[in-house]
Amino acid sequence: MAPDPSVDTVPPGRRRFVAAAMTAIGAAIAAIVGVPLAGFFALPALRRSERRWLEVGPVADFAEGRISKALAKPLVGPVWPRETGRVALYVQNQGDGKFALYHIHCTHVGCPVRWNAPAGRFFSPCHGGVFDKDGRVLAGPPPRPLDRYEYKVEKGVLYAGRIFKVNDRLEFAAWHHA
Amino acid sequence: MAPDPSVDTVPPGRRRFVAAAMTAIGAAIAAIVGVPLAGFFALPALRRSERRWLEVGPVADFAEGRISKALAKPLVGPVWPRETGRVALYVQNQGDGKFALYHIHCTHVGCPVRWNAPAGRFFSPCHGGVFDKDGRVLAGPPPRPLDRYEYKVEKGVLYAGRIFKVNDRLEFAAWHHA
Amino acid sequence: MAPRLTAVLGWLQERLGTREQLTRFLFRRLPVGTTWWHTLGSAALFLILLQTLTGFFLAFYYVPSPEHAWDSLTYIQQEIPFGRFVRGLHYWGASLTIVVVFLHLLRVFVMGAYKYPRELSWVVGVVLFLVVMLFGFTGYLLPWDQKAYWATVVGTHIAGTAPFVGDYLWRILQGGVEVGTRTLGRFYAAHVLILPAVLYGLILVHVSMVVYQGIGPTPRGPLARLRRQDYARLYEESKGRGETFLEHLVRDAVVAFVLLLALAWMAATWSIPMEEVADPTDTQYVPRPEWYFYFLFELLWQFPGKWTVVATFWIPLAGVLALLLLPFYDRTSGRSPLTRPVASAGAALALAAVGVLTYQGATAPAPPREGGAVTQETKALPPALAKGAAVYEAQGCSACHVLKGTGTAAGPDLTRVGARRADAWLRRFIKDPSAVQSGASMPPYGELPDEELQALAGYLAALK
Amino acid sequence: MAPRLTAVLGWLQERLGTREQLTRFLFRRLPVGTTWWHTLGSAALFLILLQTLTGFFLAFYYVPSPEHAWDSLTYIQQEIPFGRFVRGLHYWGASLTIVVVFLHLLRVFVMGAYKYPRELSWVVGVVLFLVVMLFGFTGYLLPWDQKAYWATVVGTHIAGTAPFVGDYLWRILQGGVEVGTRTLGRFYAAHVLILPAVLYGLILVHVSMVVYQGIGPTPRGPLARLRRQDYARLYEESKGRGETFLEHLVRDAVVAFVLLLALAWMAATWSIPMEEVADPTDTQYVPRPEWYFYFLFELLWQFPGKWTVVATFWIPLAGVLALLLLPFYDRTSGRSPLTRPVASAGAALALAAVGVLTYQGATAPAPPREGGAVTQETKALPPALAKGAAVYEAQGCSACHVLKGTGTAAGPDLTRVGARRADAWLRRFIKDPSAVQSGASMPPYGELPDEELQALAGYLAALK
Repeated sequence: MAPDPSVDTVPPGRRRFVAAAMTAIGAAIAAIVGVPLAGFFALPALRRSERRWLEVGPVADFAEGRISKALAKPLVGPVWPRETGRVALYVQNQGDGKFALYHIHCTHVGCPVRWNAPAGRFFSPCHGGVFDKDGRVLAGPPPRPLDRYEYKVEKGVLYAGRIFKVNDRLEFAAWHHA
Repeated sequence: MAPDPSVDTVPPGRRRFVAAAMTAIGAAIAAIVGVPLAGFFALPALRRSERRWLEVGPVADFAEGRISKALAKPLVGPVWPRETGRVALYVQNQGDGKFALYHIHCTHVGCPVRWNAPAGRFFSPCHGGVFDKDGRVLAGPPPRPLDRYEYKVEKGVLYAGRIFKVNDRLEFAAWHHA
Repeated sequence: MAPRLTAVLGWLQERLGTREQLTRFLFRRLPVGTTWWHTLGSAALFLILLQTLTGFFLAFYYVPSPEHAWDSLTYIQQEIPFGRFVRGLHYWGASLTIVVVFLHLLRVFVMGAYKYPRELSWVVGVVLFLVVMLFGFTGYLLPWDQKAYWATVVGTHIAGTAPFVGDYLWRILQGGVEVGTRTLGRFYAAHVLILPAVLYGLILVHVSMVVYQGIGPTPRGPLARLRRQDYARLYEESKGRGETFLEHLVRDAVVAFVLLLALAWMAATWSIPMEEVADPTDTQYVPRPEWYFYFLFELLWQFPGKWTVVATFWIPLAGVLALLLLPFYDRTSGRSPLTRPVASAGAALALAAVGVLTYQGATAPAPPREGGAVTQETKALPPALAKGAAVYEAQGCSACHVLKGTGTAAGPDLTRVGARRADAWLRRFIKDPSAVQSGASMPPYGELPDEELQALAGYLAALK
Repeated sequence: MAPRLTAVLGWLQERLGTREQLTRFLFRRLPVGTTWWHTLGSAALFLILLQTLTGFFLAFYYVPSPEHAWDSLTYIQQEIPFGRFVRGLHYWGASLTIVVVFLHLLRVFVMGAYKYPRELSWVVGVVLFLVVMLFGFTGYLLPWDQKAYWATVVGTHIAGTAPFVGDYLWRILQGGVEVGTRTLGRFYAAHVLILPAVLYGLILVHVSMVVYQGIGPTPRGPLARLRRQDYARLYEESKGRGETFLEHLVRDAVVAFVLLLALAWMAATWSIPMEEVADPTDTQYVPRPEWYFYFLFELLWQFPGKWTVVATFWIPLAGVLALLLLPFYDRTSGRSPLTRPVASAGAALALAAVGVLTYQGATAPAPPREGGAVTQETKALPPALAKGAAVYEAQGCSACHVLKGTGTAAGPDLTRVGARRADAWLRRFIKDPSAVQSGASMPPYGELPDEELQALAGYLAALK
């Protein structure tokens, strides 16, 4: 029962056939199993339009010229988990029916930023990032201004949409996720 | 780098020492790890008095001489899972303030028994088990009468307690769990 | 070979002796007459790997708590791309794995491969078979639908009938005195952590033994009947004329591929039965186990009352021991099944018994309806018969009798009872069965009003 | 030996060659000078096995959903017997495993055991180290408390800064655009299924290599400096005079036992930090990573703005590659660290850098308080100074400055700023920093009312 040292006893032609057959079958199995599993794993994460409009609250709740933290109502879906979590955001009423809705995560590594009304600035508590009331970087390591939400006003109620990045001139730069 | 065939080259005395040391340390490790893990796994399952009195409902809801299905209120605890599940049971008002509270699981292999009022019998749908209104086996494979709950009446409300087994003369035979 | 590849292989060979390792594993010679039947082991391994893989992915979204288990599975099926397909692979794959593992065991039995020198391979293999059955038992609860919950209630009750330790076993399985949050947690941890660890550990041992000892040969020619002293020589001679494992691997790959195609087809086209979320307070539900436990469930009919433990414990125990110890009590030298008639006949008998019981389970009549439910068909009957049919339903007769394929087969089938029994006889029998037929197990219906009794007997007598 | 045992061993030997297997594994000879340092590998394995075991048991009760994760962990700690202890073993065991795996890596580096013929062992070992770190990263989220949630938000943000694939990586890690239900599901499945499968697969390879090639010798005597052609002969000579693995196993067992005692002591007496349940809407929380990721978190200070990716991606990538490829670019023949000064100095430098950063992380000042919070100490100040202190708090100065150990160290520590700067200078600086000091990174506070500015400057000038 000692191992039989018979490497190379398979004729090269047969060996090539075996290699080809195994490769073909292996590739077919990998494809049949791999494609659905990859989709199963990755597609829900990469889905574009999962988050529809979030109800932030009546416009009247946000005084002109001021910035305040708001909690958007969770979305209710037909199946589990049924409710999305509540979403916090900063709402700036810029007057004339214009708003800026800021994402609460610092653009550096995601620490929650705090709005400091007396100072008129957003502070990140992790690495000293400071943003002005329009979300521009004043100091510290953040690479870009605060991210923002699309918004719309319908029947006096403010809604938040997708998240986007802005550049240093506060112009639209990219969607927060591709 | 071929394996060195040096079995038995360790002197017997040294071998005995190694065996003794490994056994002692192994046993100590097994005890230090094993006892807490065994308790962690088994003790919650073997706990005696986890289920306290369940509120079944006002006595007035159960007409004398009749058998009806009742849902006991869940117990609320201080930590997760906070609520026990609802418990279904059959309540027989025997008159004179006496009750019999039957467990819904057939004593054969646990299928849910159905109370059939016109026939005055409990039927198990799995292997033809039939019980009379006092839970005695009339036909089929069940090895003993229907299990029962302890009960008490306080301020006109019926409560169900621990589950017990009865013998063929309907006397207490054993707790449903030791 | 490309010079670069040769260089890499040389580098590896110098450090790890890869050439010898490969020889020992991939280029080892197999005995002559290694057949397609010899692919069943690798097919089982392939299916187990596939179950592991699909299970890993399902675990990304599944939540093992009574509040969310059913919901999260619905979410997987309805919201996650390929969710139905991936769950289908895992669901149908479970049954297919049990079938293939069993066929593998059967192949080894038929070829006498459990004999010297492979006794331990057989023992480990039988344990692997039991572990695979435990995967079925634990996985079954996870959807937390009615079927899952009630089948588990029955399963833990059956475990609870074991002598002496039954009560402890019952509670430790459940994590308490009922099937609930802790049961689901336990079954999930067992299904995805404990059992896989045991399974792969044993597979490592099982496969290492096969690689070391070589595959069990087809019992033909000089290898059909063997004594120990000749074995090594004859086996080596046979290997000298056989093909290499690498060549056999093509067969393994083809079988794996065909199994996968079949499975993918099932997953894509068959729908998975999924019932309502578990309700422990429902007293109308009729539990049924998964098909691979039918034999146990049906066996219960044969052993009523105090004998239940024979069906739930002693027969299964005897079966497991008979399998486990087979190589130690079957001391015949024949490897071909015809040269060891006792073992073969015993196995055939056991197999037939399991087969018949499984068939009975698969073809059992539809469960009795809720007491008092009256069908369309009944409503169409003439008034006198309709009244009898209503009594039949109201008195729950279908709890013990089958009528036109519905009910429980504890007593006689009544579909054509009128052809056997007259109205008057039926009336007397229903009133007091044992007075008419000594030893009748039906309970008496003496309290039934005369009017209803007449209607019932008339209805039954008309069934021809 | 008892005759019965001898018979059993003989039976096994005839079938499976157990004698040779044992010789190859248990009685193999080790080179001379195999030390207590050589137990670190088996100590790591022991801790990994222990983590697996305690993890299996925690999985019986833990539920991986945002609604129940924190609750079920509280339940484990408060209601399950030995719950605190078992979780303690797993929690402190995680840190201990990382320490021991790292020390093992260090031992192998110092003894030059990554060199011929063990290059691949080293590569697999480095991957194992990374896998262990991933266990830390994924396990960290599971309690679903504030610390867990926010550290994971930071962790996925850091992964998201990777060039080209960052956005995809970020979303695939999270299972969507935020840390939520799917993130927890993924991290749990990775922690208990995917990573263990990878870990044990690699451990099998790693340990098989060690058994085949023998343990890396202490670089002393003829084995201190080696060329390939001499290696096999010298190593065999050394083994000829060394002890067997069985004897070394006693050392392994003692180390495992001592580690277990230490761990049991920690689990029994140290309490596990557990914060409130995760709240994604809390804007007052200050995230901090687990200690073994401090170096990365602190490194971020050095690379602000567009350079962030250097700290989050390029430096870690370079570090991993430097480790992985070490045996291929360090071509020196010396095994003793003194005979390969470049590698040793580089490693010492890297180690010092990681050590300093970890120390900085461990001794970082308390996080800034919520804007406007006024301490007891402030209230006790004379009115003029108290007003300045209130302005300091209201304006959120502690977001960038440390004062008496509280705040963020982005700007200078102000605890004794009055000793360095006068009132007037401070007033001018706060109003417009870059006008006073070119290149000052502090944003100007020109809009601050004069009265408040004076109070603030006065308060700061009094800090001596």
